[in-house]
Amino acid sequence: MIAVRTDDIDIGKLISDAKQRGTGAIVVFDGVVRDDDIKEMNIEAYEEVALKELERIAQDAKQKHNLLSVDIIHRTGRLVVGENILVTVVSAGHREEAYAGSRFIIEAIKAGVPIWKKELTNDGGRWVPGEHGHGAGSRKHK
Amino acid sequence: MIAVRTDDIDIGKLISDAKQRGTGAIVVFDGVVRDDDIKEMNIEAYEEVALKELERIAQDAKQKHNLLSVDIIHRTGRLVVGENILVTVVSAGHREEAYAGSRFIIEAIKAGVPIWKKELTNDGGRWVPGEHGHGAGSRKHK
Amino acid sequence: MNVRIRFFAQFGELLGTDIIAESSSGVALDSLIKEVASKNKEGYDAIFDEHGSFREFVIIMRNGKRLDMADAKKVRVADGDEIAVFPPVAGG
Amino acid sequence: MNVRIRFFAQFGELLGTDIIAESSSGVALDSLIKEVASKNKEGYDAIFDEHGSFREFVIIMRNGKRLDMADAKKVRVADGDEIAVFPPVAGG
Repeated sequence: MIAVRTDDIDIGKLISDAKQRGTGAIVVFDGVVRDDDIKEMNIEAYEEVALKELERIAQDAKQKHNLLSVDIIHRTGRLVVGENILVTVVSAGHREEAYAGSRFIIEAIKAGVPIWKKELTNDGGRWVPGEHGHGAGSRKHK
Repeated sequence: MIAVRTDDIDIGKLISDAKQRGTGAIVVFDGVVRDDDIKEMNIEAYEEVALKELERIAQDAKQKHNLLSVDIIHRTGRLVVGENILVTVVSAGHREEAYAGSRFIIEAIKAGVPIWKKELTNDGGRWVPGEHGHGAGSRKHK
Repeated sequence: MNVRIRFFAQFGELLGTDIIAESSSGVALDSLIKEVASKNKEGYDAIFDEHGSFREFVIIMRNGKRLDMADAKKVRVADGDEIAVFPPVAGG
Repeated sequence: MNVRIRFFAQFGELLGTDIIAESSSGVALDSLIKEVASKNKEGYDAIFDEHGSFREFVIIMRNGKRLDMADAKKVRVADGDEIAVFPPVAGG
């Protein structure tokens, strides 16, 4: 499943469904709202384009890293501390491919999918600067 | 949880429990019985020692990679194709640490925890050679 | 001629997220965005520098495809175009 | 004097997985394993080469601690020791 959506996802079910013929290794990445003195996070997406980009990244990852299956679910809307922001599940024959594919996907998302995060704090909020914002001022790994 | 056991594990629950104060990224590795023309796999462990080694690896991984939590569950006994052999769940503040810690754990397990796998086929079976068996004849990535 | 302009993140907060701009046909992309952004000084200043050029981190998509910013002055919008203007992405 | 000997994987299939060996005190580790392994030629050959030396991939633990194989001839077992003999590990 490739999705940009508000609802959470059952990661256990994604993992079960990722077991295809030939699967020897599954790697899951789960990005979570961290409690950096924030109350909530609001996530905004240019949805139609973000979805297409995620689909393209999934295809690229499959081809480059010999993956058997790829799921990417990016959530939008208001999320509290501890909630899943991004869940990716990849399956492959061997662990090297699964790790490399998983990493490829998250880096590609950070680099080029039109999604933005705003940290909501007691005194308002701030938009999280992108990691790849050449000239975008401060950069911070999320 | 660090365990060497026959029962399967609820990965979804492990992920939920891994969300601690400061968690921004969770990486899960799930090693699965692959259908290499086999019927089943039988996994044997030198249990007391394997458990101690896993506990040591978890501590090392936490320190070296700044992890907030580590779970390692290695299963033993007869497992059919598609079943989980090894599940690791690590949480960290940031994704770099989570990926590096996850990778460190699986490599350490492959290198030094006394566990063996036998592939059961129609014409008997064969013990899977270790990846780190210097002089152990054929080597094969699992 | 109608062009849909979508601003995201801080740009959307300042300028609105989804705007239908009516304009004469053949207008340059940067002029149209400048005109729409002019209704809010803070919004305008977030996107343009003191010389009226796009700030270097601004990203523009036309119908879902990213534009080379060097072309933003040359590109003429067409009826039905969807133009998206946003700061660096920060998903994941 | 009783020493517990545990063989794992193919060694266990050939020689048994858990053996209590009675022996005179002060016996060398390699002699004890050789004696126990002698009951099955295939098992013996899996662990020892034609010169009676441990094959280079064989791993031995004494009470949960891995032995440097160069010491296997020098080490004397003690009452209550647990000796584990196994091929390269393949978990994960």
